[in-house]
Amino acid sequence: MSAENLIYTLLGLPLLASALVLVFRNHPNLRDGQAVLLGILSAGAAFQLYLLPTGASLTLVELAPGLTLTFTPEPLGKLFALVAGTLWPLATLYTIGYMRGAKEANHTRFMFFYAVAIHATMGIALSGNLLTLFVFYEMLTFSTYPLVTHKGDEAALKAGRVYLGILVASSIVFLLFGVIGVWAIAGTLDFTSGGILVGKIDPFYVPALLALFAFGIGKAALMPLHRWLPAAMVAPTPVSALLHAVAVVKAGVFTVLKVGVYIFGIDFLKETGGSEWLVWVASFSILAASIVAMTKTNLKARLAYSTVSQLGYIVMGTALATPLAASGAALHIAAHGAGKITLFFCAGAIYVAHKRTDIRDMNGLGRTMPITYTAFALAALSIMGVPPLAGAWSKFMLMGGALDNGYLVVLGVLMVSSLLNLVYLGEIVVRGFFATPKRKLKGVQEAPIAMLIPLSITAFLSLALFFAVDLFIIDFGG
Amino acid sequence: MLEMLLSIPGLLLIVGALLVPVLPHAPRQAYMLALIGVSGYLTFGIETGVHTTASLGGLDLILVRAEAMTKPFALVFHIAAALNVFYALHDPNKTTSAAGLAYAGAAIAALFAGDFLTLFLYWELTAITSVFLVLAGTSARTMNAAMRYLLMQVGSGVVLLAGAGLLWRDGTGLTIQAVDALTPAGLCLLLAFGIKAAFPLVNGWLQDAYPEASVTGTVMLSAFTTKLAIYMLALCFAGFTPLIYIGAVMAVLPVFFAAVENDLRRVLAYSLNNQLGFMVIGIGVGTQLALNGTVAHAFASTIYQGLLFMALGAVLHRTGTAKASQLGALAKSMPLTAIFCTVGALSIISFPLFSGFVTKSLTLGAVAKEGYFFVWLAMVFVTVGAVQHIFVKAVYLPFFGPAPKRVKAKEAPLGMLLAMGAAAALCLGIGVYPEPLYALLPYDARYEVWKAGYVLGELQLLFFAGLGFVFLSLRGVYPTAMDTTVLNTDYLFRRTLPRATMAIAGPVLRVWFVVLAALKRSVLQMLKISEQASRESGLVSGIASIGSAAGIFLAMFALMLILRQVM
Amino acid sequence: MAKSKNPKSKLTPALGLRLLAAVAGLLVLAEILVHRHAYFALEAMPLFFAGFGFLAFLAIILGSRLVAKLATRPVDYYDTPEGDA
Amino acid sequence: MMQHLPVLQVLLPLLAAPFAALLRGRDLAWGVAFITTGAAFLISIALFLEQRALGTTLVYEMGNWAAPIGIVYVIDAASALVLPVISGIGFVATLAARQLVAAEIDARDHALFYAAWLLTIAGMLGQVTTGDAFNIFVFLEISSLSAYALVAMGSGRDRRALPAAFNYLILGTVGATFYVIGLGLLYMLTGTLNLVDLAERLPQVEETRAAFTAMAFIALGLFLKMALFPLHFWLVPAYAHAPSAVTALMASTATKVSVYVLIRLIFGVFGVEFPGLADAVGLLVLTLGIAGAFVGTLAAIVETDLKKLFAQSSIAQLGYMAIGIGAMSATGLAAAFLHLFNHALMKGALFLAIGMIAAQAGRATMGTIQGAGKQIPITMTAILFGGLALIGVPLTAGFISKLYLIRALLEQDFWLLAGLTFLSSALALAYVWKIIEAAWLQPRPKGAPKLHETASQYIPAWIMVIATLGFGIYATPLVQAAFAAAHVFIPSVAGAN
Repeated sequence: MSAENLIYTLLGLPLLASALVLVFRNHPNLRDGQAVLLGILSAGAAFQLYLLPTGASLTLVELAPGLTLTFTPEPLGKLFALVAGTLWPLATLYTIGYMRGAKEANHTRFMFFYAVAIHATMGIALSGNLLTLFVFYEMLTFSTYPLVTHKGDEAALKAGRVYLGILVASSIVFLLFGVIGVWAIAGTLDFTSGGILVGKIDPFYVPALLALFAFGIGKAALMPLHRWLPAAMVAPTPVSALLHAVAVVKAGVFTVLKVGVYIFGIDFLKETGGSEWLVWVASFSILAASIVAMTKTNLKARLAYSTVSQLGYIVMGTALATPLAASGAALHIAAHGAGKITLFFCAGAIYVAHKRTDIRDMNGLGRTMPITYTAFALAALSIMGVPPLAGAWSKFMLMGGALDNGYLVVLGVLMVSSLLNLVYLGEIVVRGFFATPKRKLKGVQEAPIAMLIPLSITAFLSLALFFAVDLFIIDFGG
Repeated sequence: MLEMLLSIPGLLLIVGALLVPVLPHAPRQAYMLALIGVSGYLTFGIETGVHTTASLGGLDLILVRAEAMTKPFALVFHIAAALNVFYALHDPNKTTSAAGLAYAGAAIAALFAGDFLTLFLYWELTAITSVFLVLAGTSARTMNAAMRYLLMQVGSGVVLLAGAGLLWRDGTGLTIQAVDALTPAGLCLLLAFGIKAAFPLVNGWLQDAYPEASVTGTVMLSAFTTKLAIYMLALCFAGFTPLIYIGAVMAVLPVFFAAVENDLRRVLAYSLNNQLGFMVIGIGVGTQLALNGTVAHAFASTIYQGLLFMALGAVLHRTGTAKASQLGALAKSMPLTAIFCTVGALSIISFPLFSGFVTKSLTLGAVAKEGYFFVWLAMVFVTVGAVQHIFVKAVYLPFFGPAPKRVKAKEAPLGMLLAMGAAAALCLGIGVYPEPLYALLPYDARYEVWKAGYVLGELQLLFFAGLGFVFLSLRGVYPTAMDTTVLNTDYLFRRTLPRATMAIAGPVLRVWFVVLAALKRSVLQMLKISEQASRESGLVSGIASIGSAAGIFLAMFALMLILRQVM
Repeated sequence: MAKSKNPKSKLTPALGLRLLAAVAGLLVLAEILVHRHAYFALEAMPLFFAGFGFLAFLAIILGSRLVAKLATRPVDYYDTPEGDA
Repeated sequence: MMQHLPVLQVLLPLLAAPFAALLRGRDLAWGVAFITTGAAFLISIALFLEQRALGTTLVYEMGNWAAPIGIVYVIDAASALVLPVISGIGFVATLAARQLVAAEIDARDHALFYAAWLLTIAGMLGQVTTGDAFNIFVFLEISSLSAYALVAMGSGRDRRALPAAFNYLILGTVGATFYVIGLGLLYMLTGTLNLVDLAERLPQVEETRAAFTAMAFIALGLFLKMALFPLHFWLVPAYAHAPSAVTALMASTATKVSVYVLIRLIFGVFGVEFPGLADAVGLLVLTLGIAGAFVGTLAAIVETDLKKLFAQSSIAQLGYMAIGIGAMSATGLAAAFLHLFNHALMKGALFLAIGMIAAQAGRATMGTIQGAGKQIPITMTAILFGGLALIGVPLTAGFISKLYLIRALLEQDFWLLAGLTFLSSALALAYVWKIIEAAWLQPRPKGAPKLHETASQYIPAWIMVIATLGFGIYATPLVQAAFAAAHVFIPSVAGAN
């Protein structure tokens, strides 16, 4: 297929899936089966697109002179599309297992918005300019809201308020201004290698403009705009898994990275020092979120704060403004995606199989759920950056980027962060395998097979990605 | 794939360990021994030089490279691994077996790593596999101790990675070679190795975690991690003088701590620490003789230290305790164990004809030759210390001393006896006929230990130290061990660090909440003002009177005129 | 370090004690026959090792009392509410 | 026929008004209004297309008397852009008026209502087309007087409509008086009232204090008519208490026409180079514009009556147009024109939708719409889209105008001002969010009247919504037209689009 057709395919498959969900709403097996099937197709399409050379572009409409809705897959976007496209079918399969296992209601509505959210994510990944990205960014926010508030009770609605409030407000107040500002200054919004602001803006304003993006992209959960992420954990676990570990937050940091690389330009940021402040903010976010994570005993809350911390890495990769750090950040989108989705899958599996959410109640569960816990351990190691797991490479590259720029403190931050990860993720594994349970557990009691398969695959991906890393390193020049 | 498996030393054990949990007990032990045998055979044939390289992530990695020093370490690691299998014959714990095997494999692979990134991989792998051994312990504190252990081990790896990164930035490349310690990269690497070698201030994990592990776990732990660190220090920092003093401190200090400690496995952990100090001194001296001494000492101490851990482990296994205060007169019920243990003790106090004597003397001689008097004196002092806390406290009293209460015990299981017997034989063998070991050493430098004067001095030292014990015990002032918590450097992150974190985080959080509250207040205030102002009678939106409208008109008219004039 | 009232010779049986003393005596005598090569002046002193071994042992016990005073805490020290790391 | 279109544009509704007044059946009067506004809309479209096609100014000389002696109707790029707004809104509002008026106004008054309605529209169209400054005044008075009457007609349902209308009348008259005083001064100085002629003769007297005073009077009068803060106080009560149909019509058009007239006189007659203009008017308008944007938005945030809420929001939106004018550049003017156009669309949509709720429930407050999202989803969705457009979310028309407004400010390096402008517009999120939350996230209170919607009720609002979205998604021709309009007053610089 040509690149153009692949773009249509990737954007269209989730929409088709969402439509079919409605069509087959009275046939649960058909409804769910088609989503998995289309998901697998999308994974294939994403992979094919990833391997195609860059250069294709697809313009839907011109809003105003020079302002279009355009899709232009470039390496970074293709990588993100690949991540989202690959994890979608797995997450869908998992969702089926979870929703049936946990006996959640409103399955059709859930599946519908799930697919729409993937569509929005694909739109973000493939967007060719900031405007397109913004449109799909907002679409993602709104399409995930019904998922976050799926339970519909008081707590869910309250969390939904925080979710929508922070994401919408930050994007409207800061991000949109940034978008318009860039357009007014540069006359274009197209993602261009080397950036579009060089020579068009007084360097004095660069930090402020960057701030509009860093804090405008609430999905990147840079502290102190992170509150929506833990709040969104009221959602059923499949939502947390795909959306809040992968699609939504990754869309956020992806946007930050893309803006840094293709709007500001790495060299321009480095020259002007416009991103220096962001290095410190990201450092703070990385460490503070980890420390908060240690104080959480609810598994999903802990994972959520861990995500906040990990997102800091990717923002850091942007802020360091070196090609190596940017490559590391891009890789981390994939590496952390595979790792974190596994962790959330496991959290859901634990919930479905044993109805436990508090880490202190999970003593000895590892012996009962060996597959789940092994996957969890692998993913946790990947997040920590231990070889031979995917997270190691991205962390290496970020460290290299920090060294390139002489940010020794950042090196320290990354190191300490690894140790903090170890403390709060390691505890779960150790409790699972070695602590004595309060009540005796009998034999092996794993979650349904539909949940075990995806989490095993994603855990394996964490491992495989380490060895296949050369395929996923994006060269940002320099 | 298979070729790769066989060409990278240790990988066979790591990958092979994956099968261990699924095998039934007896075949499992045989399988593990076979793997170790094959691995040892393959490894021993590796000549000095670079053998296997790979490229990944844009980096050129050296997967297999042997140095002159590699072979003795690889050999003793294999020996230790094999002994561990025997020792654990009675123990059906699959996790410990698999983790132990992989741990040994990782340590062996790390010896052959040619660049710091490859090393980092195995470095972390040793950390992660070994923590399973700690976790196999059964006491209530095991889990926390294991977490602290893992934190230090992984922390060491992280610092190693940072050092590697700094080296890479400096353009020196990632190849493992001599490093200038006084650069940021060098300091990082020194710290990374130092943590695993239990340097002073970062030694806490060793005494903290090793005694918490299971009987078999502790034995496995004692062999690899610290020796690997010594090996790396020797490769990168040979001749870095400050190491001499670091080594001296780490040799001397544990002597006093070991004297207070009641848990005998912890006493052994302290003694392990001061043995490592000897090796670090050797590295710091850095002459060929000193390095030979370090390597030889590492070789011998791995075995005798293992033997001691095995023997006291056997005691723990049979009696359920390893507390000095609760043990005595065990020689009657566990005679073989007592004999083997005594051999280990004689080795560690470097009694002539035992392995410690022929290896430690190399380092001692090198130090003396270079004229470091006080360091030399410290080493002699530590030998007396070993007499006190190993020979007297850990071996003599439990096995031959008075029984505080009736201790009933059976002789150790066969597997343990086999392992201990083999280790004891090696101790004695090396002590009597050290030539094969000397032949393995990296350099040709020799030191004649069998000189009558030298042997005499050593014997005087040991016997009069023994008399010291007799003197004190006759006077009734030889201290009785009691259960206490001995503060160690792990205090730093068990107490100091949490306190410091709270001290910082507390005010930060308070400020943050104050800011948040202020923001919230000001927003509410603003809304209140605008609500008042936009009421029908309010300032900005009310139905203004005609008069006020005229006023505004006039004001604006005036304003325009003024602006016209001013601007 | 509570002193027990009656341990006096309990730690060392009489026979072993005598043996030890005998060997020690022999070793002192041997000093006359055997020449000890020394690197340091102090080392060359007669009966240096014997004296050092004895005194060092006493010093270690003395030092350990200091350690006992300064650095020991109740067994459950780390299990008290301030919490573990 | 074609060449008579400019005059037909005005004459048609003007003549239809008395005709409607004479008809007694209420449907008949509505029918006349409907057909007339429909025709006017078609005419304005035709004029727009013709002007865009020719690219020149179409001049219609009344009775073939050439200017400056005769009165001319002028269709240039600017008026061609504004005419369809007025006639289009007029048409859709008329469509909606059938239901709204039936619900809110005594059946006996319907004929008069539609007469005044048509007069208002005619007056506004006249202000836009005429090329004569005094003629503008005449049309201003025609539209204003009929508008006062229309507002007062809300008294049948809401007694407060009367004081609101009275206030509106007094202040509107004061504004008109200022305007006419300024005009008198100009006539004294130049001896002409034809706009083109005035522009030609003014440079000779531009240094005189009288010329500046004339400009100040004219500007002040029009500030009031366009409800620029702090001369906006007549607007909120008038809009809030007027019949819903009137609110929809007026909110979308009345102030816009004054903005247009202000631009035409200030830039078309005095010109950007006029001494003191940039300082006195530019700076003042910028300051007041931004102040108005904040005051209006904040007031809207705390307001609970939906009509008042969006009336307050209108003050903010007029602030943005003022900022566009105050930027004193072609881009600024284009932004003002764009926002004039777009704001008419979105406010039309909002007030038509709210009108439908108010017509049913008597009033439209936050309480009325609480939980209404499930009962009248289509209407509430229209309000949602209108709100999003007010915020300036991409793919709505509001985004396009915001885009060019910010660009106009950044072109002049007004970073802070751009930031403030953006912030105030983003604050619109607060009141839109308030509505979203009330309508969708809260349950319908027990005992609240059941709201319902039918196609005929929501179609007018949705016509505007679709236009809002349409001009948000495909705005290129509109942007070009807006720049053409701006270039009527400030000639194009090379490279600008």
